[in-house]
Amino acid sequence: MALGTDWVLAWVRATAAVIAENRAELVRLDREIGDGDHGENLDRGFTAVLGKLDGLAPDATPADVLKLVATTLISTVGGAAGPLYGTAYLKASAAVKDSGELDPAALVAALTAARDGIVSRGKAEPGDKTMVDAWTPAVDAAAAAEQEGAEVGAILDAAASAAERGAAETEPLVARKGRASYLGERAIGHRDPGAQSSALILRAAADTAA
Amino acid sequence: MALGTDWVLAWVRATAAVIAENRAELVRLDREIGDGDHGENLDRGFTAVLGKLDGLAPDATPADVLKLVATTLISTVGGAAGPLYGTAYLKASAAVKDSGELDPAALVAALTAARDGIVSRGKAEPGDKTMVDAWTPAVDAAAAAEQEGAEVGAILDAAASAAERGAAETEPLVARKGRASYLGERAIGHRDPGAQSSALILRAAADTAA
Amino acid sequence: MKKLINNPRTVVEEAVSGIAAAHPGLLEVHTDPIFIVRADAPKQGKVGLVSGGGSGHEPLHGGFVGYGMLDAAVPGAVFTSPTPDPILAATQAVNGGAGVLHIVKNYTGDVLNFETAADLASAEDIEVRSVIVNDDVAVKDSLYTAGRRGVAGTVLVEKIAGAAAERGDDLDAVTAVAEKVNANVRSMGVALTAPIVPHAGVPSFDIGEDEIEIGIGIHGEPGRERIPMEPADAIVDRMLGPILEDLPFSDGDRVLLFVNGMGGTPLVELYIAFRHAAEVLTGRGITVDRTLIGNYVTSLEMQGFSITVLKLDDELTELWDAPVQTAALRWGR
Amino acid sequence: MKKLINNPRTVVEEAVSGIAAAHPGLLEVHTDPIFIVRADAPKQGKVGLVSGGGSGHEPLHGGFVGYGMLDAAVPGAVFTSPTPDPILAATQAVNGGAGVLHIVKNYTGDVLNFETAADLASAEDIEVRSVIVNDDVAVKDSLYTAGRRGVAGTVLVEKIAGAAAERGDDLDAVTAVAEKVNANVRSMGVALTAPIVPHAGVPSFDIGEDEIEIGIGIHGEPGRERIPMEPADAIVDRMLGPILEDLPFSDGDRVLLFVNGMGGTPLVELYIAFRHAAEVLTGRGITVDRTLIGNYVTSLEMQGFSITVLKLDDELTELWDAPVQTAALRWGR
Ligand SMILES: Nc1ncnc2c1ncn2[C@@H]1O[C@H](COP(=O)(O)OP(=O)(O)O)[C@@H](O)[C@H]1O
Ligand SMILES: Nc1ncnc2c1ncn2[C@@H]1O[C@H](COP(=O)(O)OP(=O)(O)O)[C@@H](O)[C@H]1O
Ligand SMILES: [Mg+2]
Ligand SMILES: [Mg+2]
Ligand SMILES: [Mg+2]
Ligand SMILES: [Mg+2]
Repeated sequence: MALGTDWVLAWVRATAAVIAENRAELVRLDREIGDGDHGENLDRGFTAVLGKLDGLAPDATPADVLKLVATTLISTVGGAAGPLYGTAYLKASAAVKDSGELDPAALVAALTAARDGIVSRGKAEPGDKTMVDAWTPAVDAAAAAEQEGAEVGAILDAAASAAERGAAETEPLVARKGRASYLGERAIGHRDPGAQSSALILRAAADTAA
Repeated sequence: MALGTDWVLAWVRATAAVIAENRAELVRLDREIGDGDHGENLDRGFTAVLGKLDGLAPDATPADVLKLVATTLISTVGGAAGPLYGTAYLKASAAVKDSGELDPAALVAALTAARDGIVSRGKAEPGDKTMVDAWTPAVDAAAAAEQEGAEVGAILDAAASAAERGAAETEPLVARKGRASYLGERAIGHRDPGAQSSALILRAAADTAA
Repeated sequence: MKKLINNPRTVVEEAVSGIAAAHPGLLEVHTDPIFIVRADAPKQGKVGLVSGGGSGHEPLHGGFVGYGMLDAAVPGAVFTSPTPDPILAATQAVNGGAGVLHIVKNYTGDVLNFETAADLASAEDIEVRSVIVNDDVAVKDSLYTAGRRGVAGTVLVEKIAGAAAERGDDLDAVTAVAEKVNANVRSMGVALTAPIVPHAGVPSFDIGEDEIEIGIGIHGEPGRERIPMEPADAIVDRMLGPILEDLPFSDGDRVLLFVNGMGGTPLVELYIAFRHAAEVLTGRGITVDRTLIGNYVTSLEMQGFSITVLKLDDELTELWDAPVQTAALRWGR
Repeated sequence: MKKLINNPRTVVEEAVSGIAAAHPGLLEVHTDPIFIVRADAPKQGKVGLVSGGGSGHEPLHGGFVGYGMLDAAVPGAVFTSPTPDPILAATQAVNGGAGVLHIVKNYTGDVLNFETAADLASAEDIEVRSVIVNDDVAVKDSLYTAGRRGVAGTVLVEKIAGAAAERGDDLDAVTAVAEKVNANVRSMGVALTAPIVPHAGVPSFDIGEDEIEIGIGIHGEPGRERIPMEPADAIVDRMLGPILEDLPFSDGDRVLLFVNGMGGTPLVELYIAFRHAAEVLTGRGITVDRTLIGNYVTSLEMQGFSITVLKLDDELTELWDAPVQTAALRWGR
């Protein structure tokens, strides 16, 4: 089985819904170790994305949708997360630009490209208490599942579960990138908001592919 | 019996003590219908007065002491109460400038001059919810007592009791002078801080003459 | 109470020493008694301008001492008008032989203390005039009260009279200009929170999380009414109503619109209020010809703002535009 | 939360329209995308200066648009760096053929968004340089963090680089001056209370009635340490220590001392802090040669302040003194 444009659209819609639902929670997490805008910024961005989906051409490819998400997030989110997520979707789009449908390999390529995009822009390493701590285990889990011959649904589920664990595992960490890095030891005990939103986005991907 | 310089000094010292004791209460009253500085201002003023008493000549007359209080209050209290009380003590001093001791007539003359000074500076009428509402009944009661042949102690006691009643009777009034006048009906139910401090000053006079 | 102070009793003394340190060359500070004076005072032949009042309203008045505005400012204790001594000393210090104008906000304490100082100065043959600023339309029934208060309009009186004095107008003319500004300026304020006077240590009034006080004074004295919180535009409408009716301002007028922060309201919010105030005036055919926005007449950390509208003519406009060089208002040099 | 706003979602849009109404002739406001630009932009042959960042820090940056300072300012959502689109549009609008300098405060979001905008502008053959301001000594171990933040020192970079651009320096020279200021300026802040972001509706952090946060950022990000409240002088000592050690500043240096209010602290308190800061510097043999005091880089209604010290030489002093005409900083014209 492979995932087409319909799935990408469904995923983006589900993401917008889950971000809206978790807006206050993401603000709360960012308030604790950042500046309290992460949920607001992403909600503004994905709301703008929803408003643009109707303008897509009927024959839009998965890459087209991902690119629209990328440019819309870049021009509406701001802050650190705007360029980081924007780059992630942009690189994912580029990675699958020739695929009408995403088979397991394309899916893993897209996830890997997204993660690499975030790392190349933000220069964070695993353990720095950023969204990379959700994306890296997610990509690893997705790649492993694909190696084992899993279907797209299972691959995304593996990625989402790993991202959720990764997000939870940011709690004991001291941050070394982003605003939370100014806190030193005081960041300990708080979950990174970007890692949490990343886990939500990947869970939406798995849910819509199930 | 007549009251000499010793009494004036004792009265001034007792006034400083009672104002210091009631500083917070006068601030509270002024906070309710004014700007919350009345107790602080008077305390600063009478503390300054205390510091100057030692500089008085050994043969200072009651008028000399009253004048020292006047000029010190004028130059240290500020606000509305500074010039009003300053004028009161200044006029009282002028009224007794030839008396080595204050007999009942001189005492009533001093109180009357003080009240008239306040009225001439502040233009308040009885019922305007100001210190005049303590001073006018006080002067009337003192004059009546003197007419009936009372001694200085009884005269001052009559004045203090009338001032206390007058202060209490400002509570139901709407203010027409001073900062409380901006409140309109909302001043009702609050005692005027200047009337209250006037009552304290006159009670100190009675106590030290008893 | 959490305040950036050392001791409630030394607030004014330490602050004026900070004013001296922050603005050398522009002004000097005398400490016994306390007043702030232009570095080049007295200017021979120029009318001297002195204002003053309780502290806690900074930059009023010390921030307006300098070329083209005040010659001296006399800060009293926090929210307490100064005593006559420093007013007299300031009057003497700025007397350049052409007389001195006292710019006094209409509060009983300010009026009485400036009155005494003026009497004492006259006794020394210094010619003193006074203008009593009373621009606050929030005070109703002013016949039955201490009268309208002097609030943010005071800045405009000080600027414009200062320019008249700087160009060489004599005492009568400077006084007349000051009175003209006062006659043509109207203000009204609102508070969202209360200020905390250092020695009191508690807010000057209690106000609920959903209430605002319309028509507030600048010392925490209450205003016209306590109402539930409203959107910014509705509050601006409420304030402009009485202001515009009072003079009245009418179609075809040119005005200076001044939105003044009371201290604790973020500038970004003042701009939101300014935007709507300008819209309303324009909608009534009134031209917003000059503008001022910022924290100029404050009430410690109180959140809130006031709107001031001054009807302009050519003379007032020219004097407003004239160069000024003070800590808080500066242009043209 | 009680705020003078109409709707948390329209704060920035309404505020910039207020900025336009309040400062006509000086600047213009574009609304789609939102940026603020000098009325006379682009100036042919002059290097264009663009800065920007989250809103809520007013007058930064829009208040510094005008002659001798910024050519454009790009306000993001409250406490959120702007996206590349308006930065690009502002860059295009001020490009007078001599290139554009981006003045960026060191936050991941600001850096990334300005970076993207610069890439896009370069693709259109506009020469763009960037200077990253990172004056905040409160950030320890900056190798292991996102690095030092850009705080109040940004105003000094903007003023001095703006003067260099105005006198006709080329892009390399203006960039070099901006970097020189950044290399010689150090800041540190303290908070007594927390700001409230409109859309969040609750304070950005919890802080007790007896606590202060030393080394606070300007978005409510926490600082070095939470300590019990202290007298003003002790707080100033705590802040000056790391500032003076860092460059280091030493005996014989001439400096600009800048005490910046974070929004909610009364000016009278800032002067108290200024007084002691000047005393400490003087006591160390450092000459306070230029001064600035006021609310220039704020954090909404947060109570607190920062101290900034810039080591001066003749060039920086001359550029500081050069005429400037903006909404928030003005002299010499
Ligand atoms: N250098 C970085 N690399 C990867 N992710 C980062 C980096 N800096 C910040 N982040 C992520 O961005 C999130 C914060 O996003 P957001 O609140 O929208 O931006 P801002 O910090 O500008 O307010 C953090 O929780 C973190 O996951
Ligand atoms: N015009 C007046 N005549 C008489 N007393 C007045 C007048 N105005 C004010 N007062 C008195 O002064 C008191 C307030 O004094 P104070 O708080 O020291 O001055 P301020 O109002 O300047 O803060 C009032 O309670 C009232 O008794
Ligand atoms: Mg954030
Ligand atoms: Mg009072
Ligand atoms: Mg008072
Ligand atoms: Mg942010």
